[in-house]
Amino acid sequence: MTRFWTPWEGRPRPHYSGLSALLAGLGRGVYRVAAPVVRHRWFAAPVFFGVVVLGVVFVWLCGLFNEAVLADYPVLRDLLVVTGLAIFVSLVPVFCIWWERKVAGRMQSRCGVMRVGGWHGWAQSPADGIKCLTKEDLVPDDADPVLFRLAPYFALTPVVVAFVALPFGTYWVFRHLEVGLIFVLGMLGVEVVAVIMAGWASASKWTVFGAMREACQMVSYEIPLGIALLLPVMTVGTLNLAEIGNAQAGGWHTWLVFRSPFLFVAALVYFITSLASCKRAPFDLPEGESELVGGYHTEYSGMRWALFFFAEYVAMFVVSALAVILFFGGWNSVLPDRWGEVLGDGYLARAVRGVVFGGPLWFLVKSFLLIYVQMWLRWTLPRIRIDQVLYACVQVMLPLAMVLLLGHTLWELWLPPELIAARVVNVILAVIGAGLLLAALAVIIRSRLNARRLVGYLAVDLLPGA
Amino acid sequence: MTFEQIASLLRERFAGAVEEVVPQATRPYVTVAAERWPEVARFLRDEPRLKLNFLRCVSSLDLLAEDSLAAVYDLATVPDAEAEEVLSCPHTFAVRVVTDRAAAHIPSVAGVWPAADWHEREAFDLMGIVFDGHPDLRRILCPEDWVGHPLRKDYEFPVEYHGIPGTTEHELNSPRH
Amino acid sequence: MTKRRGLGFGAMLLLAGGCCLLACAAAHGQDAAPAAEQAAEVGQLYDHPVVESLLFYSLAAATVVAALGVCIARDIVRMAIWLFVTLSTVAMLYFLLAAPFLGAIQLIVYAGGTLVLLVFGVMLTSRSPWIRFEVRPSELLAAGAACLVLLVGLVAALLRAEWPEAAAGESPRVATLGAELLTTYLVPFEAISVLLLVVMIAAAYLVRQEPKE
Amino acid sequence: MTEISLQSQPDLLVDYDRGEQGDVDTEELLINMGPQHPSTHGVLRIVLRCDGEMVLEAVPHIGYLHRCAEKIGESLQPFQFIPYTDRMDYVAGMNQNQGFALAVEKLAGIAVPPRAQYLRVIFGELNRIASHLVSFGTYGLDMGAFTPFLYAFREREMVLDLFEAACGARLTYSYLTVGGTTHDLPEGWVDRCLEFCDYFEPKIDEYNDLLSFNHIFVKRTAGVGVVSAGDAVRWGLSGPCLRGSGVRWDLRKALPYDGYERFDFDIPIGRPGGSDRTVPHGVVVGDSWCRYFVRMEEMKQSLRIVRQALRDLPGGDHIVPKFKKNKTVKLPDDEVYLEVDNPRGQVGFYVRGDGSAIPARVKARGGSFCNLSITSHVVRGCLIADVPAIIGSIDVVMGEVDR
Repeated sequence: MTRFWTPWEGRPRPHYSGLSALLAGLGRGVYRVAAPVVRHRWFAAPVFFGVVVLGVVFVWLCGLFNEAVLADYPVLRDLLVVTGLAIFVSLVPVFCIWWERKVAGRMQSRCGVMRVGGWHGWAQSPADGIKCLTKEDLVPDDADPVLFRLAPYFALTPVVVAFVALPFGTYWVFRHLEVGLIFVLGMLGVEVVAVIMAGWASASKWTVFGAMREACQMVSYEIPLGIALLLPVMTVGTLNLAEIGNAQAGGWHTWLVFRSPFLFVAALVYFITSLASCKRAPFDLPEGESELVGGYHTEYSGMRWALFFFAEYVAMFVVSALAVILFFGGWNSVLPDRWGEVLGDGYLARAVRGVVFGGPLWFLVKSFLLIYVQMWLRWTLPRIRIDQVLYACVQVMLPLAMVLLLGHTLWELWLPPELIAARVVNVILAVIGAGLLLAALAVIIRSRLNARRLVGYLAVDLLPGA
Repeated sequence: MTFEQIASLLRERFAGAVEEVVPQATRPYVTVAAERWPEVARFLRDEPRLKLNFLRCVSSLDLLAEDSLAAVYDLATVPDAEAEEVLSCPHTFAVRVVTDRAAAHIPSVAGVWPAADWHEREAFDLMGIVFDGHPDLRRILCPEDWVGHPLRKDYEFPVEYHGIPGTTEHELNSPRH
Repeated sequence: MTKRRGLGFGAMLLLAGGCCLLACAAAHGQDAAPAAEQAAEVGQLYDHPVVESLLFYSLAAATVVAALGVCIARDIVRMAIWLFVTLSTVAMLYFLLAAPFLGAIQLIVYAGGTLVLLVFGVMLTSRSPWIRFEVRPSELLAAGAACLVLLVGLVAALLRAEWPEAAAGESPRVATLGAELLTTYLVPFEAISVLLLVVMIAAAYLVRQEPKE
Repeated sequence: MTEISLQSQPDLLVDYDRGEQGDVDTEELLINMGPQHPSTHGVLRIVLRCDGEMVLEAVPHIGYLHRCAEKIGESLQPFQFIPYTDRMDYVAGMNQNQGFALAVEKLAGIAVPPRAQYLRVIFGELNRIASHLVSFGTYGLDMGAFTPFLYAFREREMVLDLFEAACGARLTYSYLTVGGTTHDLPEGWVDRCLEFCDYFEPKIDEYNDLLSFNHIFVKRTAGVGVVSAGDAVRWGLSGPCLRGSGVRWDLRKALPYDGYERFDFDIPIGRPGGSDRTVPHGVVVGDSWCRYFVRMEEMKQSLRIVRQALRDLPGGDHIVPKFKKNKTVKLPDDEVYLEVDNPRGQVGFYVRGDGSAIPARVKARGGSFCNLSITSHVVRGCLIADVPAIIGSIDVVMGEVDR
């Protein structure tokens, strides 16, 4: 790795005293020891895979520990799970930010992040985090001091708290909330208040526009979102997300998305309105940077802005996790759970079943696949106008959602699952779903195989001595 | 229509207005009296045989020798809906309007060609020709409270503007090339 | 304005703590779902009377303070945020009273929906986007008197009421709630839905503008 | 600064009477889409008086990039003034040089050798492609699509490298000077240029699929900022803005200069929606989409011209031999006004000589200067999100507006 910053020998060394001198010395020491190791070419890859292996082992150990010990120490279990969730929730935005920049690079025929920290710039997000921490976060003079400082926390906290009800596995859930789905929706609604507060408190006209747009958008997408979520709830009959996940344990064809054509379309309606709810892709009007300079977070800088940025990515994960649980079979894998019982209940068997027949790993893979689609949309589609958002959500999505709801209720009443016709439709939809997936895979492989190398350089080679 | 035909048409239509016809110049032009210029302009645009509906440019000119300022209007015919048939050969035409240097007043043609709106504001801003009847005669390029009109030959550079020095002291005492 | 350091961080802790309280209260409220049998014992720590009363009084106090904040705040949006805090603490109280469905609905409908509409309306119609309400002393006096009268009436009613023994039985599951709604209380349910329909149509009619020529 | 003076053009500015509309009398905001704004393509400031999202009145303020190049023109010889013409429209420098060089040659009566004319046509058209690529990329950015910008600049780099190989500069070339071009082509340049043309031809269709026919892009631009043919002519619009309104007027065809009559190419103009396969429904002649799509098709025509010019590029010297050593030229006591079709509009140079080698008056008419004057008329009544759409479609470069 070439050195990009050659230290200037004679530069004035900052003078530290007391504790900060100690810390500075410690920091310099760690840097001197770690720098060559971190920059070594073969450092990042083993670390990356080592972390993944360690993660899997840790998850496995937690499973054992949970059965053996935690059953009778609920408070200890809660504490452990909360710390686990906190770590996971802080890792998701860090990974997603790095991943989005790589995906954007790939789609714009460039490399994306390559330099910071060695292999493919894996340390870019932590570096950005530290930069945001040390950057000065200004408060505009005539901004509302209390609300301006409070807004980022109002944005991040509810989205993090929504993880309480998200089931990562059969018993991988913090609380079996009987009203899990509505609780998560309520939390997503609170985030809107934070955006309005931020826009209003920054005392600049652009941010007020951003806040007004967010309010318009929220009013329009909330109802179709709610109705689209009613369909799976009605099919399974409960609001408890864990039960909805268990109901789809019978393998690929039992996923709710293939249960009836109405649910198939409801998944799409939900996905589009969820884009609007976390202000992504064509619906990113509240922070439309080309018109509103920066939208609601124009006046924010430093860590406050980073909190808004984190909240957006965590909201992306929560929204796609909800879609995965309700429509795409949550933590269940493609293979039905019954085949897993063959392996029995031994520790190793449970581990294998946890990986092959449905566990947290499947839940994460599916969620990140949906996040990839959101990123894909962001880097291809332009932004739509506010009246088009209202038209799309209220005059197109709302009637469509209502028709789906009515259709699905009639479907459930007249075509219960045991009827042949329902089963046939189910299989047809499953085949369509499989076809779509395979087609996508084929396109990816084909483009990988004959990715034409960019046309080599043209004229400059021509100069004498080039 | 060639330049001579248009010039003769103008002369017999506006006897007194056309002061001078200069066909031998690289780009021939006609000089029109300032007070009758909007009338001639409207005729040039509406005459079915001419249909000069496209104002290409308004160039302001400082004729220090004759102690006068001039505005040169370059016109052309562009075949939009009304002027489709005229275009046997796309013709252009130029008119110069001369005015006294001290009290430079030329009636504005922003009503005839809205394109003239910004051009005349620029001529007013840089050369100081006041266009009477212009909807919104303000400076367009220089700041609103700028003193003097830069493009005049006898324009002396300001020493400073709101505390910003006009020239560096190196330039003040070093010989100008 | 004195620079209040660390206010934001303190607010975050308060908010996070509030939400965790909300979640634990939610767990406390509902009984063991059949799927996860070991959830039952989880509740026993929070059933402890001291913890329960501590939760209740803190939430009640928070609601009162927030409600006061709504009246006293001068800036429109601060008033809205105090309203938001009031509504969410009321939602927490519902969770505490073993009514998770009502708590969640309160969060979505009031804290998320109505509040946004209120702030949205304020943003568009206020004379200047940062309007300040000046409370005149005479208004304060009148309001104080009215509150006093109400308080006396309330306290009197509270003292004379006899509280039924806390029903320790099965808290209503959402499914039973749904069934109940469409069987025993069908008539009021349909009446209210018709009323809402009428209101919506009237609102749409009032707001419509003749299409400009 | 004085208070913002809202101009009161009696006939241009219809004031919206708030009362009789009968809606809630909401608060009007006065917003500065100020000199520093991500989508005003340079230092353009537009003061918007808007009610909620709807813009009631827009007043553009220009002059932030004014360097008074015309005053400098009165103290420099023509060949010394060429670098200043580069800085006017810094995205299409070659076309500006060509304009000024032609004006001075017509005034002084200089005949340019045929090879120089061919070189000017080739470099003019290549610069048109580079300039349209910039406008395509930044227009995607204004609409919120980030990706087209990077594709556009990947192709533009190749054009800039061709220029660098020929004249050593990548932005301000001063390559086409009075009497011809400063350098001749390095050997092997012609096949490199042909290779670029073959590579670039399919890319334009790729961009059309990526952005032009993207449903959201069409919804954001079709029917937005409509300029009728009559208005376009009355306000002095030129170039893609004029042709986008359906007026078939291109100086390269109407008043050919530098041998453009030798090449056969056609002039794309704005077509109404649904008229043929390539125009989506909902598109109105003269709207932002038409202006944008005229530029995409002009890139194809420029490729055709470059190929024809490269095919029959004659030998001989690239500049009038006299100018190789001594570049001063005597300007007669006469005046000339000559316009060239720049990617953004017609760039005109009025040069008045007074017998000496230094011109008495040099006036530059920028294409964007007139195109921008129509914004206050067009932007009224649209949404704030449409303002960047309209400015982006007019494709303004402030160097040319302020000079």
